[in-house]
Amino acid sequence: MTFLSYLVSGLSLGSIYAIIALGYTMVYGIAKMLNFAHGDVIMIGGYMSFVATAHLGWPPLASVLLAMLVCTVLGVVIEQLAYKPLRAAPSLAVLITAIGVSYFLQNAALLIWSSNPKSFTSVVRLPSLKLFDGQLTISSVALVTILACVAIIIGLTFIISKTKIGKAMRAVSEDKAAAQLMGINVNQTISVTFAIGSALAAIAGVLLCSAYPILMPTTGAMPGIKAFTAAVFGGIGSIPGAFWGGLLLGLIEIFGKAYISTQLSDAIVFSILILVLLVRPTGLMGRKISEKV
Amino acid sequence: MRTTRFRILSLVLALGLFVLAGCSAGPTSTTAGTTTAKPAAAIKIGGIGPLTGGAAVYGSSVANGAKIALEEVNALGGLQFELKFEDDEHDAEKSVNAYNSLKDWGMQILCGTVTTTPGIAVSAESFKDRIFTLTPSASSTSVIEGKDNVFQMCFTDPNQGIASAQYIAENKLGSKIAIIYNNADAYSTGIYEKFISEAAGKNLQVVSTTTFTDDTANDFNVQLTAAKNAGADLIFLPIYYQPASLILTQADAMSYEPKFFGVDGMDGILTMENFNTDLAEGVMLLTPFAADATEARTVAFVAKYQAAYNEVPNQFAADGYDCIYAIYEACKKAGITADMDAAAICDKMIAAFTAADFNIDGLTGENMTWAATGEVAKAPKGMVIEDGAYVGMQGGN
Amino acid sequence: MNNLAKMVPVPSRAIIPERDLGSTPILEVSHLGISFGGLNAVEDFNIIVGRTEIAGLIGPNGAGKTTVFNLLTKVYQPTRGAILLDGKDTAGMSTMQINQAGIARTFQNIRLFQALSVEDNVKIGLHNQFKYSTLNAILRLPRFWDAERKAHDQALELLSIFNMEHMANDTAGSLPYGAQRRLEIVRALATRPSLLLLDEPAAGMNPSETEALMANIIKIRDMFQIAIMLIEHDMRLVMGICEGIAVLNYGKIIAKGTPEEIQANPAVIEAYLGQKKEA
Amino acid sequence: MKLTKTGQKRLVSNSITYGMVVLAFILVQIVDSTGHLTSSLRGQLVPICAYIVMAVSLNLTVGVLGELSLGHAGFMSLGAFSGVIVSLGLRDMVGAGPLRLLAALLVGAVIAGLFGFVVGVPALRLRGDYLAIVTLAFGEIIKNVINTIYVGIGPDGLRVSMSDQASLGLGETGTVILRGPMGAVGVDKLASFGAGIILVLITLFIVLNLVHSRSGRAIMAVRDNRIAAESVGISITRYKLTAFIISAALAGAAGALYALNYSTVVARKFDFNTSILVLVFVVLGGIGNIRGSIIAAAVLTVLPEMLRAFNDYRMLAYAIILILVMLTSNNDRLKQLRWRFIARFRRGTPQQEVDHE
Repeated sequence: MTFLSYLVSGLSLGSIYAIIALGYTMVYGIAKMLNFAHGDVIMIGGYMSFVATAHLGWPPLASVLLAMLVCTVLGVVIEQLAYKPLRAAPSLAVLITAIGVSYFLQNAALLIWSSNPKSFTSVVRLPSLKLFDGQLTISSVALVTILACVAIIIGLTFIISKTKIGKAMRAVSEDKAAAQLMGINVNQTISVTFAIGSALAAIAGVLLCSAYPILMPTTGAMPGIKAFTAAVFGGIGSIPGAFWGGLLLGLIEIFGKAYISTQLSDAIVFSILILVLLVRPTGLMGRKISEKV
Repeated sequence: MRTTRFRILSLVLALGLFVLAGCSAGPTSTTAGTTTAKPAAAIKIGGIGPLTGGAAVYGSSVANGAKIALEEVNALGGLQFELKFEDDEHDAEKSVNAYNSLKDWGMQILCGTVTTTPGIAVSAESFKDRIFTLTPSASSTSVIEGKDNVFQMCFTDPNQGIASAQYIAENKLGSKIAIIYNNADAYSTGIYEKFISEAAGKNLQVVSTTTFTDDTANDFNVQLTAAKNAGADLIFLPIYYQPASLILTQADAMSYEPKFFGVDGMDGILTMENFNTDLAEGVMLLTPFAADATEARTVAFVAKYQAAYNEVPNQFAADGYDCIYAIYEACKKAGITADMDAAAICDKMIAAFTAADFNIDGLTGENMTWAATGEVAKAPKGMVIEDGAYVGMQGGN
Repeated sequence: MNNLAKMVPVPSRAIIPERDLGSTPILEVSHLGISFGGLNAVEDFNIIVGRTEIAGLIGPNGAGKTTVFNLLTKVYQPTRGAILLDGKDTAGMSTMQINQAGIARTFQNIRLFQALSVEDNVKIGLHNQFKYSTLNAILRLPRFWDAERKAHDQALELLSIFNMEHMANDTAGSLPYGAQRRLEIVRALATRPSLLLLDEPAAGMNPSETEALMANIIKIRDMFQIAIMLIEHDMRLVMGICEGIAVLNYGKIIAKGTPEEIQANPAVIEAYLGQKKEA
Repeated sequence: MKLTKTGQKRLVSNSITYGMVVLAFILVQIVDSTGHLTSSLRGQLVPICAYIVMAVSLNLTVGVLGELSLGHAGFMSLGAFSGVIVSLGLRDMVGAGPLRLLAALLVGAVIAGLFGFVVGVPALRLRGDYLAIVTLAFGEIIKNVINTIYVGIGPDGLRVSMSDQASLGLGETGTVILRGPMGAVGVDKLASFGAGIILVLITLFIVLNLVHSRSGRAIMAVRDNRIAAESVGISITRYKLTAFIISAALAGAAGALYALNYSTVVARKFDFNTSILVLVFVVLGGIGNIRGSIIAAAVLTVLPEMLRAFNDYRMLAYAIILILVMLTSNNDRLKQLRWRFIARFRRGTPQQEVDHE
């Protein structure tokens, strides 16, 4: 029974990591950049939903939509202002810029919403699910999170494989120059990717704050790093990789805490990550890098 | 690329110099970090604490509380103070930088630092420089150890750990105790260590000890399940209120209802914006300050604070407020004037603080006195949360 | 030129036996093969190269010529077959060990150390000729100075083969295309190989440059007394200097022989004509 | 030895680099002796030196070896804590501060170098972002583990525990050096600006000499073209490891210098953000450009202090400056403008401005 409850916690935490990791991995797959500001977009999404429900009295679903809208716009604006001019620049330059954007968002949030933590009211307002005569309690947020994650991965897979923009995304991620020759608008495709990634970040932000209801300007930082880890774990650039990487990371974190040590849970998570990468150098689902000689 | 970066660097340098020029030319006291610059004869008090980063809430609260006290004191028309509060991002290096920058400004008395690790680094410097230091909330004994010029406004961590264990034992609050603490935090670990050694002497049975770090402070299901499985009927939380609020929420979600016992870091949980105070029902804590106490001094402070910052003050704000008053009283007693140098002030202030007849009534305690070690003596109040408000616990001292 | 005399005696062409039939061949490859994802890229590749032979490997695009080079230098580990270098089995060797054992190569798409100077590129080729430890380097002990001086002299000597000494301080990436190809050959030579593999050395060169290259390839063989195997599309070069030629199509050798024999071979003609039709 | 043209240029360039550091030291001494040095700047001198060593050593990994490391602070941490343990452990035996500092720096470097080897052997098999994530993970593991370690000196030598202070069993006479999350407390402030400058010079000596040697060329060959490097008989693993270990060891020395400048040091200080901070120095100073790293580390350490006048907007301003600098330095139109500007002054040698990145 305890095991099952850990399993649910792990899946729920893992689902959040997975949704964030999807944003990382999509942007990486297409723009070949590590968007370290992604975690902070999550935080902005959380604040938006918070402001809508707690200050404006909006219903939960409307607040989620507002968060998605704001984050989408924010993601595209960041891309246009900060990343687009650097398309030809070395990747480290883009990385540093992304870190600059991350600092900017955190400190802007600090000025707007102050450093006082806000208590987030869960957008899922259903009672917990009680199983086995109440021995196992599953919170509704955990269930919604897991379901949302599965829905997102299905939806995303559909978009990528079936729609026109999805095909454009795949083409751009394979070969930017060739895609351009085939008449694909590369800049637009990258913008759309940022938009989708940021909308996902908003959902992740709302779910993160619903499951762990505390909101601070630094809320997104650590989940951001963990999700980045998850994305690499699964094989960066791969969408199913981000999904499985996120889930596994969440499970390892919870089970590591439960059965090995709460003190060393981070060390356990990261050690397993290193071990996995040693066995599979490009992550669980990553494509093998082959060099043309 | 070589030459490229050079131009860039000169650009950065130029920007930096521009900023520097801007700061020396413009008035330094118009921005938020500095208040109430009196034209003449003001004693310069420096403040240091985190205003940005993850610990910003503590620093901002102290700064805000101190500012309110400063305005009140200056309005009395006697001694005049000027306060400059610098950010240290809860980092020892940045804190020493802030301290040095305050020295350049001409700081005569230091009200800082807010957090422990920077406090240890800075108090070593202020001890060497002979600048009187009163920390509002850096609670580790290492901050004051071996430094005659450093005093604390808050309890030391060991004190809290011992007091909590005694309180729980004397009032028979729980038979099986679980502890969840932050093993990456000096404050939390400090209290935990003393609690556990004191608990052994008091025959308290600790059945589960689990930890978390700042990086894993979101999911507490494992810790709570461990406590529940061990049959704990009381969970001791020597942690700050943000993770505590998560623990309460998650315990509720898993229908686990032990007693929760917190320390002063727990204060603030009721006033956290949008927090469902029902979850904190029955939570006990030892704290020197409660924002909804009915005593006149607190009521006035809370009203002023809310008017100025649109937030309910927490214990840190109260500590900051009390610090300024303690400094004010000591200055009056020691006959300190703005033209004295920091070292002279330091000796007089030490004498004043340790004098037998020096005691302060503040927001965080009545009749506070200081030992030569720098430790404060005041009584922690046992509080229990009932109907979303603190109520004094029966049997409390 | 007098510097060169120190390195190796320059023999006259006359003393080089036609296919040095008397001594053990430098390279003996038998039944070499590799599969990528079930597809046989190279199959049953057999070849023998004499100690001072200039051998040609030709064939239509995609025939697997570069794959053979990658197999010989262990960039790919062969799935089947054996490679004997100077009579010794090379199984289990890495690219690095192969080079130390005596095979050096150039690349079809030039792989120079673009950001470094021409001289440094050659010195990197001399890596295993003038050794000293990292500690020697950091502390600048006498051994460092001694080895660096020798490496410098030797690098300039090698560059002089192609009259490139004056470019020593230029950045490799800034050289014209042809010079980059020549630099790659110099770098490979610096490793003191007994077998030099040249992957399309004349690609992108005009006829007069190719002419000079042909002379230089022979000069290198004569000077260093080594075997050279080259992949090339320029038939004038191949037929002009190669003593033995192997023709590859779809990963298999379809013909072997002297230039004259190859030119007359109907299978070769068909392979080339067939390819032309497709193109 | 007769110098070649490249050799001469190198000598001049290296002399400028060394000279710059020595000059900065002399300048600070002069300003200090006339009483014009602000406390703020004086307080930052040692951390600046430590960050310069960090930046130069990370540049060895990122610029010269061409591998992205996001866990450089982990090595700094190892150096810091082993340095502190050594300096406190020797307190009763060795009286002289400089000697203890030297011992701390050496042990810090050796321990960090050792871990550089342990991490490097498996990690360097990976490439690009996968290597980066392993270094990141390593930094986090170090932080997490040091947070749970307690070290003390009792009558019978060093004692280590993973649970708590009490379990060290030191008794009355022992001193606790490392207290888990509280870190090391009561550290002697042995570091000085002079020692910092010497460490910077030694670092430069090591890195510059390494780069301009057989080993350095091999490392750069691995960076520029792995397959070509192998094809000329260079051992990829060996030279990757050489660079990585030297880089780690120097970071360890920097960590020891840094830690011995404050009376306390905690593991949390050396987290991901510190690794990123040093990476920012390297990128802004120019990847592979040692002198740029020195300047960037110094300027960007001082900059946030200068920005104190902005108060609440300080870190926001820092973020904006960071973004703007990256945008302007990578803007093609501005670049061309600059080339034209430079060409006017250096007519005749435009090919030297070839951009390698």
